[in-house]
Amino acid sequence: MSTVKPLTDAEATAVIKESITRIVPDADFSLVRPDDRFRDVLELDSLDFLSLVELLSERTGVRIDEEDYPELTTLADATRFLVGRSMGAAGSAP
Amino acid sequence: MSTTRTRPNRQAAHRLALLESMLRVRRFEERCVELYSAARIRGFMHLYIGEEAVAVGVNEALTDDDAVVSTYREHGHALARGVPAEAIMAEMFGKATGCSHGRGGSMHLFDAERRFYGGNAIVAGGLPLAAGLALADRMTGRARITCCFFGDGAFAEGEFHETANLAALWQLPVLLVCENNLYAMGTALVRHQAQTDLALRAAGYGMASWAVDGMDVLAVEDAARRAAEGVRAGNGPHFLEMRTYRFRAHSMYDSDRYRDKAEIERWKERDPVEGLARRLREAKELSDKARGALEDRLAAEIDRAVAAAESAPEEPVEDLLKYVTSPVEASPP
Amino acid sequence: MTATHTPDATPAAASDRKTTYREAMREALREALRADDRVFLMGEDVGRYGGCFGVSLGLLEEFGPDRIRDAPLSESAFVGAGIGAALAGMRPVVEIMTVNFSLLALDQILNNAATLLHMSGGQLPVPIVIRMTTGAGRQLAAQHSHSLEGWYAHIPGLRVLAPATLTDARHMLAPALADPDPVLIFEHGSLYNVSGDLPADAGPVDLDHAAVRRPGTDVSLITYGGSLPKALAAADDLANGGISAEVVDLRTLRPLDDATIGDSVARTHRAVVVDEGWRTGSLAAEISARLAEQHFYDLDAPVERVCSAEVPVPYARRLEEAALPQTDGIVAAARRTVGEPAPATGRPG
Amino acid sequence: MAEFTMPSLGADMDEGLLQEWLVAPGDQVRKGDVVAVVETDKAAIEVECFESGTVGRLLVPAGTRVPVGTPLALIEAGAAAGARAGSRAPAAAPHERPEPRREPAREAPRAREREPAGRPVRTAAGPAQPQPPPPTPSPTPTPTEATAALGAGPLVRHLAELRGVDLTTLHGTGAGGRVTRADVEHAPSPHVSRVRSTPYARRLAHDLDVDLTEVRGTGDGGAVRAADVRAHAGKAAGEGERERPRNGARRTAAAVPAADRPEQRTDAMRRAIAELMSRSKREIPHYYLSTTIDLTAAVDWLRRVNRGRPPAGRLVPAALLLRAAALAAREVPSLNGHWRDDGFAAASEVNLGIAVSLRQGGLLAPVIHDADTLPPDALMNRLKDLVERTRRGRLRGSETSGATLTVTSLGDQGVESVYGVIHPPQVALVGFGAVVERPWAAGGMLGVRPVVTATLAADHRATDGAVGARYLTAVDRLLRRPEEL
Repeated sequence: MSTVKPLTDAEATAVIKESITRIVPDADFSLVRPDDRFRDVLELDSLDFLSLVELLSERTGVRIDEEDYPELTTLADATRFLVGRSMGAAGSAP
Repeated sequence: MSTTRTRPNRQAAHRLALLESMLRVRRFEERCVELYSAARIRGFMHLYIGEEAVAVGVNEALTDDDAVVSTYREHGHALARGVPAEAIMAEMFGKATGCSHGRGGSMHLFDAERRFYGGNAIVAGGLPLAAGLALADRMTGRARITCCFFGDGAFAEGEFHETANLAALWQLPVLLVCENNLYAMGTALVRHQAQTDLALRAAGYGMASWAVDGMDVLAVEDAARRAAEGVRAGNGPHFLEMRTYRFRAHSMYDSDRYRDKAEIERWKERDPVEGLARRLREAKELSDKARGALEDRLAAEIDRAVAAAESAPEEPVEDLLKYVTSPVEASPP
Repeated sequence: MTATHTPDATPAAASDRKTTYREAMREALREALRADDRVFLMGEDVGRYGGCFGVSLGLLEEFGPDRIRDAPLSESAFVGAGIGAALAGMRPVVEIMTVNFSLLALDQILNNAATLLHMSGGQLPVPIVIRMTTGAGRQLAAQHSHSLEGWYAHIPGLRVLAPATLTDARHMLAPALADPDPVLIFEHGSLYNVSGDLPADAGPVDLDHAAVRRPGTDVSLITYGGSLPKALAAADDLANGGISAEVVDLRTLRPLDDATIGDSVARTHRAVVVDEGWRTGSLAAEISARLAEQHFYDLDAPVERVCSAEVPVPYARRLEEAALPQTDGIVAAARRTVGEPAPATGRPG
Repeated sequence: MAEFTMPSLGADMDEGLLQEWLVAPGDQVRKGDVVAVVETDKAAIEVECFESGTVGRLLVPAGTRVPVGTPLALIEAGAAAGARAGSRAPAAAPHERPEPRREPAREAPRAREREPAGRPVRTAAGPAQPQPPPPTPSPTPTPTEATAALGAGPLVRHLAELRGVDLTTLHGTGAGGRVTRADVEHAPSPHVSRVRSTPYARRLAHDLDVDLTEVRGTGDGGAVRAADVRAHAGKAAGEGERERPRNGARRTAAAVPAADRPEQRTDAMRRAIAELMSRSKREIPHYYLSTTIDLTAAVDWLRRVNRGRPPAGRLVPAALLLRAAALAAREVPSLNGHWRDDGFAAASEVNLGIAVSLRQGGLLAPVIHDADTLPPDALMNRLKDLVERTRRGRLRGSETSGATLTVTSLGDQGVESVYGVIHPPQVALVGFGAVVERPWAAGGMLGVRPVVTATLAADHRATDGAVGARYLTAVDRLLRRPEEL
């Protein structure tokens, strides 16, 4: 398991957007408001979403279970989730 | 020389047959020399010229049921045994119709049907085989014998002595015929054996052994018959030391530096083929005309063998791996 | 190496019997001698002595001196005689005391047994079975301990077997005798005393196929003969460490069963070849080469070999043990293939 | 002399656009070499030749649309081996050749050493100075000494691009300092050569389209092992997308006029879909069935399986749906096959066409061959790989044809059911809608359960409704016992 570094809101949002861009190269974030369901707006199908989970988990070290998927519905939710999870994991590290 | 004139079965026809058989070997091998020189035959080729009386004479003592194990100088043994000249020539041409389907060449002639077990190019390597063939007959109670040819060189090998002991120990029906041509390749007998009386030494294993004039086919036949009789009678192995000489080099060509030319010429005076022919002529059993007709017949036979070998098909390369293991469904006799 | 790891030591079915490798071999001989008059056993001290390793004990009494035939110390002559007898229609079983002594008969085995069929253009098959003891582990030093079966496996025309289990000891002889061509059977000296249950329902062994003695997923331990128990013990050790080792028993060293070996490695992607022969030019080398030729793209780690040290087998126990493949060495090699270092504490010796 | 012809890359392909030549006259090719890129109505596909030899005349210039079977180039047999040994070297001095592009692209490394003394020879120090590659692959560039030095034909440049080798850093060993195929193959490649990996890992990386340079090796000496590739596999999909613009840009610069390609592709695809769907509706009397399936067991099973797995190893419901669709097709073979010459021919294998929508619009149905033989994990891997490469335009020829039954799933677009149009000559199309929670009565109790609506559009010439019903029933039954899938 890679080490988890606590993320700031800005870092988390950046990671999310970057990851989405790797899946949808021409993703236009000007169309996605923080509380939009970005999966619908950017037309991420289930495979794309799984790729996103992989990327987020890989790049942040945060563990993302299937139960957590609902937390990744909007950019705001996802940011909150990543920040919270990264703090928790880092805090518990020795 | 021989004392066999009084033997009852020495009919003229038989003597003529012996001559024809020896002459076939002689003429066949002379043709082989030409073909080898023309590169039609390749590999090692060891000629029997000068020793024909041994193969032909011994064969007279064998039945079709008996087995023969031979050496790499075995054209004479094979021809005397009845392996067709065509099959031998084709084998030396490496053709599919050869008696070993082109796998053996000059040194490895085989004919299972005639119980001719080769064609063994490891000096003394055939001796244990012969013991085994004889052992099988012994164990199954079959009244047949195995004749094994080998040279004086083999007498220096452990396999000879192991086999002589084993055969005598188990009283195996095997006739051991040592063709003592005085040279193990280029090494003279006196230079490779401490005791050169080979028959005497073989007798030390407790088997009947004696020396024979290997240049006299009638003497050879006579000795072979007596020995084979003893073997068949259950008296265990018999050993015959055939004192003979090869007129040509060990292998196809060698420099013959190890022999005196005068020695070769002396032995040629005792040429087994011409010796018998002379006696038949003197006894008015062979006219010049008959001799000429015989020569013509043999030449035609050999011509046919060469022509057949020339036109025979090659073994296909796709069959390269054939005969390494038996085909799955086949089972040995 | 102890008798505790025998692959046949599975819980016994009602009709299974307790036996030893030696007895299983003897039973196979007895069965063959009873079944076919053409079969006879020949070798040094196979009769009155009962066999150097006791395999033929009691057979003389049942079958008589003609068929349980004591031979003089003339390996070349009696092996050659066996070949001759086979040519003449018999089904000889020739016993050579050890593989080292077989070198005295090498001429007959190579130049005649393996060659006659081919040289004669298919006219002379040689249905002989030659049994001999192989291998080290009993402090017999350098002239009674070598594993030269790999040399024989080099020779086309021969079939080379290495029964490693009770079942194979019991059931390889019949198909070997049914083979029209020469078959060499190598019995590892350390196996004779192995005991276990002989399954009642076992039939003739399929000589064309290797056997997977233990399935696994992470690494294939490919071995035969006396090294099989060591490989199985290694697989146990590895399992304790979470590594699932498959153990492939070659059984037939020639012709090699490429398919079974390859299938195993294609599954596990890693191979350790365990061979008591010397490493250089060994069977292990042959198998490694074939894996490289045929399964290069299946390999997830370099092929490992566990072979004997390149030294004539020494007498002293510690030295001999050090010279031979041992369970720890197999475990370590297997761990290297899966990328795990060996644990600090290993099993002794 | 053999002809390399426009290949048929699909049952419905009548013509193809020769988008790019990857070889030039005089190049040595071996059977199986990729020699050109052909754009069909659906995708750009790298096509291989089936002869070994020397490329002769190119009969059709890049950018031309020709019918299937049209000869595109001549391949002269037999010279490939010899040329590899450098036998052609003496003839290849650039000053004798006004058209370097017509020279063999693949000279043996030592070719220069064999040239007769006194013949002007370009040394590596001379012409192989770092130079930008020729800006376009137009068949007749003006050969300056500098470009001749690089002298890389399209095949060599293609190879270099695949391997990530920068041609300008190579010293050409071909005649006149040309960069040869061997040079590229021997060059340290950031993609391939420098990565220490096991053969199996390399194979796996190729199969999963993973770039080995981006995989962290955990083996001996940092060697990449199969497990490392697998761990990386999911991520690779995303990275492929990231790299696409770069590769795309290079390819565009090197290969086709940049201006109209995407639009052209989209237009062509639209045309193809229009034609195919019109034909379907014109010729095939469709009938439709639907059923709603309780996915409680399937969803539970997926949750259990996915728990503890890293994201890369997880399954999505689509994998199970495909699995069920494939197995049901095996059970009801009269829906799996083709309508040909007024009769139905059942297929012996189940090759599922998977409808994949493209981001820029349009639709492709790449094929998972023998889908019924793949367990869910394998199916999932194939699905990810296929969808990813479909969207990158990197399908292999075999993946664009041979479907025996097509599955479409519009669930991700949020709709509950989809009644599709059959792809001729297939005789059925299976549709899955979104997995949604709905009130559901079972055993007299009402509860909320995840359900999916499965539909079937089938060809009434081949089957009747009862057969279709049997198929959907089978899908239902299979999905209720996911552990047996």
